Amino acid sequence: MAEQGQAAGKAGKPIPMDKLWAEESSEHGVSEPVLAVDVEGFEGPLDLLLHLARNQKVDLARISVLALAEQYLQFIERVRQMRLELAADYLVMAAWLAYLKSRLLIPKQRADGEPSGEEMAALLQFRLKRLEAIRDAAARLVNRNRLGRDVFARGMPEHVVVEKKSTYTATLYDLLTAYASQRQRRAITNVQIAKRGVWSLKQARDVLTRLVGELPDWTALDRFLVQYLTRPEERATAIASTFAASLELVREGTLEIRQQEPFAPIYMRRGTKRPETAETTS
Amino acid sequence: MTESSNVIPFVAEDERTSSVERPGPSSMAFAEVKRMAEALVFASATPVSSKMLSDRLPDGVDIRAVMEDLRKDYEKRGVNLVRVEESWAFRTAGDLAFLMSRDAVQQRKLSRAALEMLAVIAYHQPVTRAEIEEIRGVETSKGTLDLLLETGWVRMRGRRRTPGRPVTYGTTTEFLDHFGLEELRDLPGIEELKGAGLLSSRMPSNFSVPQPPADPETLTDDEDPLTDIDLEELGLLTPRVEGD
Amino acid sequence: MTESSNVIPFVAEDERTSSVERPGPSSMAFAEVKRMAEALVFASATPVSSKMLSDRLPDGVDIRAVMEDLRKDYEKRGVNLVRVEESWAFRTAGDLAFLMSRDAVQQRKLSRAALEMLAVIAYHQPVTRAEIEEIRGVETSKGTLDLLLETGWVRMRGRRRTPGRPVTYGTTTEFLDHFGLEELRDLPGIEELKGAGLLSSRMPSNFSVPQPPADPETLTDDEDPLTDIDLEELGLLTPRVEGD
Repeated sequence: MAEQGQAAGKAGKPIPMDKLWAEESSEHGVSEPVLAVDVEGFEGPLDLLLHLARNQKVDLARISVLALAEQYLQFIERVRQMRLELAADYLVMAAWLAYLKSRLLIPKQRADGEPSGEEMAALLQFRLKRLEAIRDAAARLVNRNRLGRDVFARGMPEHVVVEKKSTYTATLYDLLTAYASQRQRRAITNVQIAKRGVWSLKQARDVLTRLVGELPDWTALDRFLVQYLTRPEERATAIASTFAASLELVREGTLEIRQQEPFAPIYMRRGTKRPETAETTS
Repeated sequence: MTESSNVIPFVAEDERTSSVERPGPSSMAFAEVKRMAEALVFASATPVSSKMLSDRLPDGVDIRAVMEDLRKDYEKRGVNLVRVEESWAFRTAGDLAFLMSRDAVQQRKLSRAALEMLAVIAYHQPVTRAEIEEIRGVETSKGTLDLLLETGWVRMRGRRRTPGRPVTYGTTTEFLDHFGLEELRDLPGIEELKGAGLLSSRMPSNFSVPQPPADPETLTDDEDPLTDIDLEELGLLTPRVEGD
Repeated sequence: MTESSNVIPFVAEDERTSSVERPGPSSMAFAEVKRMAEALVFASATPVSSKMLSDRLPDGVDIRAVMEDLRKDYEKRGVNLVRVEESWAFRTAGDLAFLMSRDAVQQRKLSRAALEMLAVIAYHQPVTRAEIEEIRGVETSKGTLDLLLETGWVRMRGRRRTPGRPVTYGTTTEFLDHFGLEELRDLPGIEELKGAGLLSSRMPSNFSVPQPPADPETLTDDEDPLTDIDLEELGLLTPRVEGD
């Protein structure tokens, strides 16, 4: 873990969306560009909210929670429209904020057992303030004169015994690491002996997608497999996964399959659509 | 006496000669004990506990008084005596960091997440993992807590006496030493945070519930309306190659 | 001036006030340079050469004069500045050597094997040697177990009521003290180990971490207490000698 580009700041510079799409598709050519919301610069939905809140440029205590919720939901909506992946944490927060929004907008109900919108808003503000406070504290902490960086210990320690009695030292961390790693080592060794290679659906799909691109004519499925399988024990799983994947590809139109009779070899060929265009718009 | 201004740290001496009147061992003995304590602490790269000092020094010595006196001796020197909880250590003076930094061992930089988690643990201790996640509003990524434990700044303290008996985390003496803190109370801003109720796990009852504006759709005077562009400006949307 | 006799090392100051007249940088600058030199020598892992000092200190500084002055500052302290050829280092005063060497017990780190065995004993106690080997999947060297007994963290608890009546091992109160645990049940369980990133989150479903007994002092149903004869057999008790 070398120098992290800490100075670059968290969200980085705003980059126009279309440019990003362009870059992505040119670089990766045929493969479907996998986009994800860059939440890596953010430490979760609360952090994102804090960031949005700061953008309102008011003290957190005076922030418009409703506006904040709106903004967050808008963001999620937009991400959804672009069909990007978003971590579950963010979606849970969205659901909560949508609920909060509804509570804030409807007139206060008496004694329905639920916290009022205002209470929920206050709770959110509390959590944001608390996070901001800890964030500031962390910054102050890390900027202190730190041992080994700004302040130094004796460079040439002499022989002094600090503890009078215990001749051996170990930390709880040492102990737990030792325990966990040895148990893990044993447990995982055991598992691997029993484990058989399994083709995942995704693996099979990748293989098939690669293969059908090259085959304009009917070919037996088995022939593909043999080509790719080195070990006979993987055969069953490979056939099963590949078959499932092939059905999926047929549905998408990138593959056609044919079988003369039960248990006969399965033939397949390239479908009418190119696999690259799997990203359909229907 | 003005001439002695060239020997900064010892100027203080003259002001403290009154310490001779201190009750206890004779002044010579006190000075000798100071030398002994000085040697013991100076020799060690890690903080030396008061207990260890009292084991080594003659009986009946007021360790605290000796160390306070020593601390004053070194107050303005290039090397200072610092206290870390109930232990003592010599450290180079903080204002000389510029001079020393060339020697700095390249330290592994804490990630933002790790630093934030460290702060949560320091300020909220004893704190469980679930509480850390609650405060940060995010699941703890694998390896972050592990990394903090590995630095030796964070330790498992015990278990919370609640259902499930979750393990509680706290900081270590090395943490204090590393960040130049005498004790946890010296954490920057901790009193204010506590006073503001920001160190409690629940929203304190005195935390003001703000009055919602009469018309929540109306922006207050110091608010700007949000535009669609804002989100893009935040730089939130970037491509990521699948692989995790 | 006699009062200052209690602050041994700084007495020298008064005698040296004449040093102000020394040619060279102003006295304040000189004092500052002294601080810098002091810090550099303190923090260095090896004696610091005059050349290195002149590289680091402001130009035109009379290194020799600075160091001589520093040396005098420390002359009567518990720590002295010593010159080794053209290099400088702090050493504890020779007359205090008795303090340093009193019990030159080496602090040693436990070997990996010993740590693992200790951990197994802590979690799985009461546990026999054969069981430890079964858990670790390796044969236990006699030396490792002896060493653990020697640390005082591991003890023989009793004998298992099975054929061969193997000795069972467990941990001691010192073990808890050393690792900062209040009780054995404070040892983190499987979820905690996973949560802290010490254990993979994808362990096989049949994998478990035992919960150590709440009361480690009480023998389990299948344990017999160790008798004096047992202890003698094990070579731990020589007749008539009060062991500790």
